[in-house]
Amino acid sequence: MTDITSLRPLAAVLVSAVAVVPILASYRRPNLREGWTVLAAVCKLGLVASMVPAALRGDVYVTKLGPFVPYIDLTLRADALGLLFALVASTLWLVTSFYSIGYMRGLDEHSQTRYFAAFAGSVSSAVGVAFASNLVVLYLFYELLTVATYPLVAHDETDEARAAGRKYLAYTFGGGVAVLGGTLLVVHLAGTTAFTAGGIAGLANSDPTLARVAFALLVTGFGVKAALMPLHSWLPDAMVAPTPVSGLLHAVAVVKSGVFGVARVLLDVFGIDLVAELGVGGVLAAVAAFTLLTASVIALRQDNLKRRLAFSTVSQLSYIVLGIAVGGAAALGTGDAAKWALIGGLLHIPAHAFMKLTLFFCAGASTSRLTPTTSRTWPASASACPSRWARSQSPQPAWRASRWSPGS
Amino acid sequence: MMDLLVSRDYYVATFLLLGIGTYVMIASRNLVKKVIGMNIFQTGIFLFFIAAAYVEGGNPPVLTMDAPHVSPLPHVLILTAIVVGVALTAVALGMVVRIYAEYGTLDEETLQEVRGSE
Amino acid sequence: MDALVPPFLPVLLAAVVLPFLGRRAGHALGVLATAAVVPYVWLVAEGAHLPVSLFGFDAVLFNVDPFSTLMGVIFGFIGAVGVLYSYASDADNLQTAFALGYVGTSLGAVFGGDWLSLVFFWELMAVTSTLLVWHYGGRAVRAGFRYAVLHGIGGTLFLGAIVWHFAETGTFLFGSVPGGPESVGLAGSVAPVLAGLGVGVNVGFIGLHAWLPDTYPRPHIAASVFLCVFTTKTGVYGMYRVFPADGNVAVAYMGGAMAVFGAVMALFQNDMRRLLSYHIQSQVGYMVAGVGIGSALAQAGAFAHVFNHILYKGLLFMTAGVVIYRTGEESLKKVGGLAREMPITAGAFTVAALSIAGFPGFNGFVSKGIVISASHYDFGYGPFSVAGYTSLEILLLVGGVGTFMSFIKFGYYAFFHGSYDGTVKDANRGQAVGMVAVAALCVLYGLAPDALFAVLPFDVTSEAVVSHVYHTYTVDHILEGVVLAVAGLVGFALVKRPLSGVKYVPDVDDVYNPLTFRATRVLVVGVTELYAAVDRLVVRAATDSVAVVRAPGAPRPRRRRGPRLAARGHQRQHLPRRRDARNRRRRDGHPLSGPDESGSVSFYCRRKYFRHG
Amino acid sequence: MAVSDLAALVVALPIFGSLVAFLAALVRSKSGWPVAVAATAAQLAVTVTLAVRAFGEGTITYVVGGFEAPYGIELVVDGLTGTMLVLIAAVSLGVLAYARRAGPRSNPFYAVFMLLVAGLTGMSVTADLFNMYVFLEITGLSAYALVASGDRGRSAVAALKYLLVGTVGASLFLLGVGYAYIDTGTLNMADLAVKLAANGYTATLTQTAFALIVVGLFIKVAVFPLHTWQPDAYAGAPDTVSGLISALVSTVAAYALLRVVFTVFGTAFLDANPFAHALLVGGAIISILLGSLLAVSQSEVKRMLAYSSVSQFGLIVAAISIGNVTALTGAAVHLVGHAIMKGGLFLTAGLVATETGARSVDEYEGLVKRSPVGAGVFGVLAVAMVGVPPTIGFAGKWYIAVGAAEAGSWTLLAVIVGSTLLTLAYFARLVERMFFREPTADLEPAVERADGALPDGGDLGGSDPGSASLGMYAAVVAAAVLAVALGFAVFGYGDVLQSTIEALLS
Repeated sequence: MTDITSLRPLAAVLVSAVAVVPILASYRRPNLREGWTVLAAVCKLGLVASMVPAALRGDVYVTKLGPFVPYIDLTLRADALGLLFALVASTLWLVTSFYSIGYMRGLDEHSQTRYFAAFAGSVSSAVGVAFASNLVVLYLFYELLTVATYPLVAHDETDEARAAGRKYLAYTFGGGVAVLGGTLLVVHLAGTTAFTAGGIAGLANSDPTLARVAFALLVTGFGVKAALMPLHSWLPDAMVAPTPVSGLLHAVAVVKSGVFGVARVLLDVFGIDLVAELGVGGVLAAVAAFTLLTASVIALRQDNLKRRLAFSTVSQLSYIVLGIAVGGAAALGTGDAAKWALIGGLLHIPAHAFMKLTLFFCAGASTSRLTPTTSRTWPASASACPSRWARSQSPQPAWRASRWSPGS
Repeated sequence: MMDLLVSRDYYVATFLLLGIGTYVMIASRNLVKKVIGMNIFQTGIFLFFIAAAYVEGGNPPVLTMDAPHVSPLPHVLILTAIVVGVALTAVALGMVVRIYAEYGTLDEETLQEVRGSE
Repeated sequence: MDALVPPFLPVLLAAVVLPFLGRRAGHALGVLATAAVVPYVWLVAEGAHLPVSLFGFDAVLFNVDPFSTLMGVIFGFIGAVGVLYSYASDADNLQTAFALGYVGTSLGAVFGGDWLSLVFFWELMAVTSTLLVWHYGGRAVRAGFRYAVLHGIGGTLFLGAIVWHFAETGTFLFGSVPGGPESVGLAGSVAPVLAGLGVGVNVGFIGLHAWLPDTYPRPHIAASVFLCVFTTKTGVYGMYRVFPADGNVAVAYMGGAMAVFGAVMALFQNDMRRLLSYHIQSQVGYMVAGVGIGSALAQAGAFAHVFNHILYKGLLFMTAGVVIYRTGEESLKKVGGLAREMPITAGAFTVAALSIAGFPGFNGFVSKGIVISASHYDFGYGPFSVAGYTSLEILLLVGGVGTFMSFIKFGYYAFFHGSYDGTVKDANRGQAVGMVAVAALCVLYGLAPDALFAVLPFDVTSEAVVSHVYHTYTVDHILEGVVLAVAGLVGFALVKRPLSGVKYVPDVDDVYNPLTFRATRVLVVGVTELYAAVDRLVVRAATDSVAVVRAPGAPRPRRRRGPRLAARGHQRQHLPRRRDARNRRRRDGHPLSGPDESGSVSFYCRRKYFRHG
Repeated sequence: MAVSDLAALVVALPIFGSLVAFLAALVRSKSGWPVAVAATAAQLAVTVTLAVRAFGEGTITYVVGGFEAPYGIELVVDGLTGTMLVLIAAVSLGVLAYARRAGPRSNPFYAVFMLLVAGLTGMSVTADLFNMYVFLEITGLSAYALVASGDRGRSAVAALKYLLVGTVGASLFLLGVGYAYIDTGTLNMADLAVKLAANGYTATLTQTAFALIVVGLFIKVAVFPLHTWQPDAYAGAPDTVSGLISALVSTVAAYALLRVVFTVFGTAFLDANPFAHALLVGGAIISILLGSLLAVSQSEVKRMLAYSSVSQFGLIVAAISIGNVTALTGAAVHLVGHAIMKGGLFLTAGLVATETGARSVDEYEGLVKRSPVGAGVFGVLAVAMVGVPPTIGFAGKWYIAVGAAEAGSWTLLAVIVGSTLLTLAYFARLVERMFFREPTADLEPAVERADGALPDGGDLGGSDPGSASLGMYAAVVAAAVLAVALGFAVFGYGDVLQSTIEALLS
């Protein structure tokens, strides 16, 4: 594995951040504004995709920007794990851009400029999360992601939306604080936070209690965005956001950045061997399993379509976390089990992204054409809008028929 | 105990002045009296420095006089401090004048009432 | 042996293309694709296999051994007949596409050379078959949902067993595949139990069987023909894969019990397809018993029975379908005397009924005989053996009597009893071709059992292979068949009158459907309410502490809802008209305030949940 | 002119500027602003030169009047001082750009303004405790006068309160200096350090001196519960003045605290006296927590910002109490960062009030539609204050927190890290109102000028009363840009500052 010094990771992160400026500037000309969005999305996808061949070869693109704070370099690395996430996010951004344009215009929404600008910023941060080379840079983009997505959550400017926005900020910044605390502890214990395959060596020799605390803080912090119970409650509320936001950000970019953070912590900060040694993987797995089941049960009772999808997201995200955690818990066990669990968990990142985005798009399409978003009214929608109904059925055929009834 | 207090009579006076000054500043409702309290407080400090400079049986710190001299430096310092104090008092009184012109009262509580409707 | 094409591939391709073709061309393609499977799998040499990598694991998509060949041949054949029948029965292209998807995934399951691809296609079968049921709409939807849930549970159990197996052995491959593990079957102590239950759903273990009579009578008549073939038979195949070596006593007895239970329940039914559905359970009981016994003879018998059963049960559903197609009636009570009106159908039915009942000269007689003889020679006496008959054997014989009785009932009421008012056309040409072809095979295999033996995995006529060489037509056997038939006739004559008074016989799903419903409701409501309570508590604590900080000592309203709503109303005045309308719309969409609150539909939305913030 | 002479020049220059501004008024009535700008620009040039030298070649020492230390007054410029000097000059220049339109536009204002700069600069460069007191009082006096320069009675009341409390603070400081002097007979900081060490750190006189000086400076820094003057003063002062004093006065006082604690008393003193350490830690924690909580409960924006300062200076006191290289670097970074952010916020609040008349939290509803630049800058600065990376707000917090971790002060670490949420609590309210609500009330743009007549037509912006000048926009936008951009410069800065801090701690 060789490092290729290149500006590509940086450019991939920045292209949409830079696009915020022309998007804001052309607020009077919607066509041009949306043009910028699409252009940035295409460029971003191109840049990210251009790094894939190297990743498949096992090479890594690195952008070094010098030191940032003590112990920490401001470096971006597009390794395979990061590229996976970035590729998913940027591909879906392009798709969502078109969808957003139709959605926002279809509903004649207000503040479209703010919407598109914040969207571009969010995607930038998400890719930044993907390419972060150490915990501090990860934290940097993690927080920026919060800031950039907040306007999207509160977009509606109703009481409900504002309340959701407040809750969103409180939860995610709370998570950020935990991440910061954990990062500081890692710095203290290991003297570095650079992601290292197999874990940072310094951590293994440090005080196990402090290491556990650091792990708990980091996982709690990232767990907020990964919507691990009981830290998930912002996610269903955030569904007041416009549907493309719920689709791309709250099913893909934001929540996955939390999951991705958990993955980084387990794989590249502590390393699965140390996680197993500290005995924390099992705890995390238990929490994930609990979330997995409970969220599904709660989802059954949600009549608002997007809320139901949100709880489904909570549940599915826990699959990913569960996979990673089991990988950590089983590291000392036999054979390939840990490897398979990890692969399964990580594979679920793109898999869930595509599934859930499609579902949200269908929900949104029905919102923009039909009025209510409760699932009980959907049989009617099905006849009014059959192709959408069918599409929304196909990824998860059983979602709708969620009622048992005696006899028939 | 008494001996100690008597032998440190300047210091006792210093802290009495500090106490009185603080009390006046806090307890007095009249703004001018508060300024006066501040002055008393400062005076206490001046006294403290001067007292510190005193040497038993010392002469004024003039070269023609015999040793021991009292320490000259605190005197110099306190001269400066007094100037500062005067300036402060002037500024404070200026403000008091403006407050009176604006609200027509110098009573703290009345002032609060008047300003409550601002 | 390179460049193997797994047989499911063309079928699934045909399924994908089919909706875009014309009806005639599409169905022709379907027939072609499925029919081509028969010679193809027949000709591919045993031992051929196609190793691939599925999700990064070693897998074998095309694994040819005698068992899978047998399944492939019969699946292909019945698939082709089914498509033809669909065409003749006015099924639309989409339904046939789903059906072909179902056929394709079933082929994938039986040709998989490893657990992973087996369960992969297993789950897909559940999906495609559910779609096939749903496509019909109406009452089929609910039933399809219950079907999907139950198969989801079964599939999950099976999946769990396989994962357990993987954890034990580190590979998914079957023991018989090159590169596979040394042991056959599922390793470990838990995996076989899980798999037994999971597969048990598919084969209709008593207690897990209620989906069968629930689902199969409801969809389109052509769909029923497909449904009756693939799921349960793949289940038998799966059961064999789980217990390949020595069988399993419990499974064997379960098979026996199923044979009796299904036949008895069938006797009570008046809905034609429901009656046939119970018979699937009964017949599958013979196969399961064969697999459970586990000897070469028993396994050969089981698979012979699979082969035959597919023929005659497909035929039965076709005839029942034709009756429904022509009369529009589903209940035996509403039809009668059709033999005169529909001679071909009646003839086909008679052949099929005699086959399923195991009357000498028909194919059912051959395969059922093998299983019964295996239960006699290869199995312990068990708890209630009588006069040299083993317990299992007795169960299977009793099941045979029940089968006779119920088919006499079917035939009597549908075709011979009374007369039909008005005229009814017989089966159309396509239906007739399908039925006659299958009926001919039933007779052929009955009269020339050697043709059947040729496809079996074990040669039942060779002493080197089986413990007891099987001879089809011995005096004992024929006598046995005739006695069963007579017993059936007598029995039917005895119970005919009381039977006609029976309205409805409850089954296990009358217990577990409401139970599941209530339990789910309790669980869901409990969890969500608990969660909501905690959430309310937290939110209130947060708002209160903010209020305390902001205005210490000020009285705080405990309920925030009133003022909030007022505030919202207040704010609306300032909003531009457009957003105002949207807000109202959103609010109206809320379960609390919408007109659909009247609540005939579901319990999920009676109350307000999680509204805060 | 030798480099060391520049150290004297930085003090003299603003005093001179102040005089010129005052005198020039006798000749020409509108001369204050250009004079102040010229003087401040020159000041900036000099301070930058000094800082570069200080960082490059080490500490610069200047002896006033040729009296060698410890007898004469010594001026010392090390890296930390250089930082403060540049900060003071730069912020002053920015505020001047803003003040051109925002007023108060009298020549005495500019004279006092320059005097304040002189006082602050003096506090920074001096190495003599009593001299520091004098500059402290000069700073105080000019600050009181500036606060009172608002044309409303409220300014006068606030200024008087500020004066009374501030004088007590300065007096306590002086008292502490007196104790130290009695103890050692010297006022030079370096000399004091040596002699205090010789006397032993547990001597009652030393302890008393420490307590008095620290409490005195706590008042100036506005550490809870000695902060009471601050909200009134910041809220009552004209916008320009609140921007200036919020950015500099407490900052320099905190710098003085740092200087006194480490140069005079030293870490060994803190180690020997747990109570001293507890005083700092306690002040820090209480300030961080209660300052934020009080900020949340404010309805007026400027008061909220003032309480926010209480909380932020708690962080700096925390850094001082930790007392290792990383934490003190963090303190320096956060002093600079807070000055830029908080000054920018106050100026933005003024800008917003000028444009829309909004001054209370509720009036900020829907601000983005009425004052997009104001709302945008406010948003960026709020985010920076919260400490979202990569802004300077994050950098300072990070250094301090790392310092806390290095020192193993877990309680402090938790409070510091948690302060993010507290800060968020009060800024989120505003941000939400600015961007996600419709404006409710119609407000008249505030016209804060003595005369109703239009200002001189030569201004760059439009001439209607509700408009802000280019200078105002430039100042606030520059603050926002710096708040973000400086985050990237921090590491380099921390690197060059390291030797200074190490020297300070040795």
